Amino acid sequence: MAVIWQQFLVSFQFESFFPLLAEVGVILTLMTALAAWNYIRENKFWYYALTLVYLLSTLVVVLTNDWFFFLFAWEMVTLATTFMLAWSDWKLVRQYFVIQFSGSSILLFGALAANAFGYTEIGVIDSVPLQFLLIMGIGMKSGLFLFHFWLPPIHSEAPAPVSAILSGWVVKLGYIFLLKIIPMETGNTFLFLLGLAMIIYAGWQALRSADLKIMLAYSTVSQLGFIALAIGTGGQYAFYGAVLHIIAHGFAKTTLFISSGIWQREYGTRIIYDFKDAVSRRPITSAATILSFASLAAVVFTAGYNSKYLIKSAQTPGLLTTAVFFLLGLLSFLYAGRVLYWLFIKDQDYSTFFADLKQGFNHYQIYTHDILALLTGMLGIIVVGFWPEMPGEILSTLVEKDFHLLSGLRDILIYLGISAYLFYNNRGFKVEARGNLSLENYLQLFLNFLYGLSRKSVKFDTEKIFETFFYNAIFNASKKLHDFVYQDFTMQLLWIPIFMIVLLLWQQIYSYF
Amino acid sequence: MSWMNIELILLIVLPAGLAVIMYFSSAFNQRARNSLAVVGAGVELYLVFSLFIFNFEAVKNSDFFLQSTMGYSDSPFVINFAMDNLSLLFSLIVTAVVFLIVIFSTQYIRDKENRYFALFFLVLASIQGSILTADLFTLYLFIEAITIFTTPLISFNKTEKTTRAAMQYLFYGITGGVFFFISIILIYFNLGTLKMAAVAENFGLISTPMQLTIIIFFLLAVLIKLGIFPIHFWLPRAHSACPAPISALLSGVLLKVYLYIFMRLFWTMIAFDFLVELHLSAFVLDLALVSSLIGHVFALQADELKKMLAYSSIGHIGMILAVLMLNTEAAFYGGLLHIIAHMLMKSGLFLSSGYLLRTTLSHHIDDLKGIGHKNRLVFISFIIICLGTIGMPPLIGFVSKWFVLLAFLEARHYFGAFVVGAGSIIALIYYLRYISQAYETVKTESKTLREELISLKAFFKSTNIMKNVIYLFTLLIIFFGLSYKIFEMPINTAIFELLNPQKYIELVLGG
Amino acid sequence: MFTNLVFIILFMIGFYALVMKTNLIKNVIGLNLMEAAVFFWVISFSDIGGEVAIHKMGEEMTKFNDPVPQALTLTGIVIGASTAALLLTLIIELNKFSGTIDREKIEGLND
Amino acid sequence: MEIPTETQPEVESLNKLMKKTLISVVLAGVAFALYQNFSLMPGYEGLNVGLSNYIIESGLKDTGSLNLITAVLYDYRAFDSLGESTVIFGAVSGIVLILSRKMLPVSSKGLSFIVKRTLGIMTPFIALFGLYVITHGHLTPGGGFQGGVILAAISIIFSIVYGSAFDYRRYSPQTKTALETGGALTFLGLGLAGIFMEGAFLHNLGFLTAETGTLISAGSIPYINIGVGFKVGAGLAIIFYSMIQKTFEEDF
Repeated sequence: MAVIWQQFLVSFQFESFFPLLAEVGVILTLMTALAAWNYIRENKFWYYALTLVYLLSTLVVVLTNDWFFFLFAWEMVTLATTFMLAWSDWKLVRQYFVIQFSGSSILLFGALAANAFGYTEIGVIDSVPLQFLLIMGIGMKSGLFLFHFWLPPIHSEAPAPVSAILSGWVVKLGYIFLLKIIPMETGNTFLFLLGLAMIIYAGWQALRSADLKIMLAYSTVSQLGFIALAIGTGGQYAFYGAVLHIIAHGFAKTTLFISSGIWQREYGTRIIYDFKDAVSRRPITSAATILSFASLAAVVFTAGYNSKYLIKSAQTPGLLTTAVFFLLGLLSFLYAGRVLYWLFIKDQDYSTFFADLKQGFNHYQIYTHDILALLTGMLGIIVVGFWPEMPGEILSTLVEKDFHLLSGLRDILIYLGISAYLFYNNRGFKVEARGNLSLENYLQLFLNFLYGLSRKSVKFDTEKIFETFFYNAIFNASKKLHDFVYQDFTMQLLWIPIFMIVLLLWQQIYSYF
Repeated sequence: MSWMNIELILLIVLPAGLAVIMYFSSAFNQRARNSLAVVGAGVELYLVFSLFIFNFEAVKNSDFFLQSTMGYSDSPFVINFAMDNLSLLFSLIVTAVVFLIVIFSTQYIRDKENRYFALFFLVLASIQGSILTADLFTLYLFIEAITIFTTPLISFNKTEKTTRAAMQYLFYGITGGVFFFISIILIYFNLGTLKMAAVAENFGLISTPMQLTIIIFFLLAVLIKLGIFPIHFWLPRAHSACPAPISALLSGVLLKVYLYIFMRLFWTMIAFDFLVELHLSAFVLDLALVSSLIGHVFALQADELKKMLAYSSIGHIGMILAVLMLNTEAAFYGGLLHIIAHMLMKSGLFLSSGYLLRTTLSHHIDDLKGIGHKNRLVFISFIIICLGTIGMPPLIGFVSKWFVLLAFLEARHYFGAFVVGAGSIIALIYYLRYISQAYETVKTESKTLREELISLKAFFKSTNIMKNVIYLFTLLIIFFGLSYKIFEMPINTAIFELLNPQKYIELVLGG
Repeated sequence: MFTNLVFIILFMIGFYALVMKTNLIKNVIGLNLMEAAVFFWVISFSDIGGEVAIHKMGEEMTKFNDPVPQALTLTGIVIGASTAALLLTLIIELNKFSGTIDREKIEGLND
Repeated sequence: MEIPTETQPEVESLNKLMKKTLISVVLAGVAFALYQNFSLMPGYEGLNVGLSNYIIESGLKDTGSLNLITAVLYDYRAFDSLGESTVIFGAVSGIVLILSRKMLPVSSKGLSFIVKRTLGIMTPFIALFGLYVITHGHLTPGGGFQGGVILAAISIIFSIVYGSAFDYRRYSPQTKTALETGGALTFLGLGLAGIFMEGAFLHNLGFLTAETGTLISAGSIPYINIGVGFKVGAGLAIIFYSMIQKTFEEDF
């Protein structure tokens, strides 16, 4: 016992930027804990117990360099967050658990393979196939492209503080792991391409969603794409950019999800077209929302600008790079700006603004805990935005880095112009709110597609489609196999002599092969 | 002469004598009979444990060896009992789990207890005998005895289903026994001895085709008893038909005893090199892996809770057998650890399923609706143990599966690693099916979780004994999961025993 | 070799009755026939043309048949008898439930 | 898709034929494989191998039993025999467990008067023969198991000739159970006595040995024989009577 404890303590690694990331993780968890104080009404004790378990195990995941404790702690993270989903719906628990468990199985396999090939500690892995295996392993857990399908439904259906935890920090654990194993000098081209695909695809989806939480979930995937791209690029500044972006996006997305919970309680809806008088009802939440979206859209003097600038500057300079990054920035600006446009500008009446503000009418009570959480998030965004080198000695080289704030300002102004033009001419990209986004629906689409290949589409019972896929389909297959093996009793007994023949004549049979 | 190691005989004779007393205990009152049963099993546990404690230094240095000879110690064919580290490990864990099962069944079995306990203790005696014996024919006798004693226990509930299950169990069991007998007789005719150690010394003298025949009949016999794929048909029925403690005994304990016999036969008695030379080891390895996969797949479609658990036993046993067939030190470590883990987990699962199913109409999945709300804490224990079998971290199942996987990867056997991983995923799906069914209905608010936790204070209340045994299993699984290093020393010494059969042979023949 | 041949023929008849016949009693007979074949083989194989291994008072015997296989066979027979009795008991019980001893007509024997 | 009903029996019989062919082929294969393996068995050299030699040479001296098979069964490998009787004990209790009925068999018809009287004269002689086989197990062919079976046969003949109720009135099941357990406990007691007197479980008790060839020779072997004889006889009788029991619902 003592030995394993010692091993556990020794495995901690306080080098590089991981202590910084661990600190940020603690701050974010505290933010969600504050926000949950009034959001979670029943079984509060169990919620906070799970949060504690989650907090301790994330620290281990970030800091340890022992494969065993790493996987162990990550499973604990998964378990804790899985059961947190129970405050919303047990169905989510089931789905999330199945998905996370299949993800960790791949990861476990990858980790064992790495272990078997001589990487006894978590560290830089040079072998490209192993890198690929491990990227696939974290793919399901961290929502890499093509494995991200579960992320929007589950992150949007979860209770707001849990969404904040999941979207703000849990999905980033995979990228922190990648920071440890991908060599800084070379990067990984595959990861780069994945990241690019994620940014574009999920950004487009975020632009097309009317539901605030679904939009946030898609934007998470899109922003994770920047991190993947940065790690895939390789190079010192790209890695710094990735770290900074993990922090920046962590603060922004945690704040946004917490405030989305507040908006939901305030208006009773998540559709962004229905929000009226937002600023006068809840000024601080509005400010937090605006600031966080600004960070997502990489406005200067927010955290998001610095990180994205670092990522951009790490690329090989050229016209193509400039153009591509300009467009990527435009995409994030568009989807962030669109929400702000609908929330605060379009169809809003500011004529009685100050009177309303003074009167302070609001549907959902303003709690100090919530405000504290939001202020922490805003503080984080502003601090990282003004002093990217601030946190300790780790990123100290960034002091010398020139962030070209003026060109950033110029870009923002251009984006603002373009988006204003687009919004006013296209009625603010108003799209119909999609029906409930869920894994069942995906499954139905997929099955319809398969059926459509052969004949016309069939109506499925969407209620049961998830069960159908995960249970009945598999069960029927196994039932068929079972019925095939289980013929009548005669045949069952006949296996004994057949087995006997095979064994008795094994030498002859073996010599044939 | 051999007064010193009389414990070895006592370990076998004590439960047998207790069985005779139990048989005539219909005049006793409930309490006296139950306490007698618990005390008897406790004394058995104390005996084994004292052997472990008093010889701790010897066990640690891998020179622990006890031997008891019956009758003429100078004659070459006398029956003797021997205990080395491997037997000690198995004897210890088996007795400990059986002790808990006895406590559970004192409350669970409500009629014909005298016959039940008589047969139960006879099974215990035969298990101890087959673990301790160093003589082939006595081993055969004990294996047959286990089959005969468990059959009436399987049909204990006396319905059509249980009778059918017991009948099939017996058909397969006897066939296996006949094969075992053939093998023993062939050995006797070739070598003129029945002592395992003497056989081990001279096995190379037999001609190769004869070796093959002997090994094959042993393999057939043991594989039938283990329920490996093409001849597994009896296992799910038998293990699901009987009362819960007997299911736990069969699935949790007996299958491991057969694994022990397998190890004794193919590592101590017949050196494993013979299996490799005859190309049989690879065949058995692949067969066990296929069996493991198929066991898990069949568990998916099982609509009865206990049948599902029985099928998952097939999966786990196949995996353990496969990993043992790798014949490396890491493989033995993973295999033995998983034997211990699976023994605890499957016994716990069957016991808790027995507790849960007492109030339902049938064992069918449709009738399990809402049992999670009715028996909250018990069902939570059930879920925890399920997670253990799947391989969730803080539990012992994870640790053992981890070492099994490591062993497969170290041997570069990727199919095995795949089967272990796939088995976990499939297990997750079939356990979730039952768990979600258990929470299907809207909960009826009777007791809050806090109240139930407070009621844990009444731990030693006799009304709670069944629940407490289940909680104890859960706690053990969590505890050993965190501190699996406890088993490191006993397992390593047992591995030493497996890899150096020469020591056993010399000590048996020399003493 | 004649002994082997007889053993295998008996064993196979037993096996055939066990696997092919649907009457459960015949299956038990088949199983016992298998056992009997093995016992027959053991006894006849260990027969080297000597006397039964019983000393006669006042006579000096030199050539005995090996008594150990006989003793082992005796044990085997007793176990076989116990198992056969148990099986027959179960068949009686099954007959009470389903009214037949034809295993094709007993439902649920196959799943 | 539906198969016409007329062809169904044909299909079924065809299936059956296929199955039969398959089984025959498989069994022929097993026979072939077995023959191939067993024909390679070397001839049995018998007495030249160590173990048997020892019994022939010193069996009589060690145990004092003329019958060397009995010597092996009840002395050298007495533990096996103890296990065996435990197996019978377990099988009996299992069968009683499975077949326990409240009703006793009531059938007092039996066979004709002549058979009944004849059997009345015969019974003591059968019992005598059984007891002889049991007690002379160490001197002549026979022993506890064989004699016990003869004793059980008396009980079975009674139920056939006098009707199944007869034997119950003479010897109640409790008596038989007591006899059976008494036999087992005799065996166990002699084994434990071996520990205390000679230092090993089931060791032959030397002080009981008289001159070789007499009835009271061979140490504890005759006593074990008696115990086993009663045990087996009572056990088999219990099994038989459990099997012929019927309930009210069934006609008899």
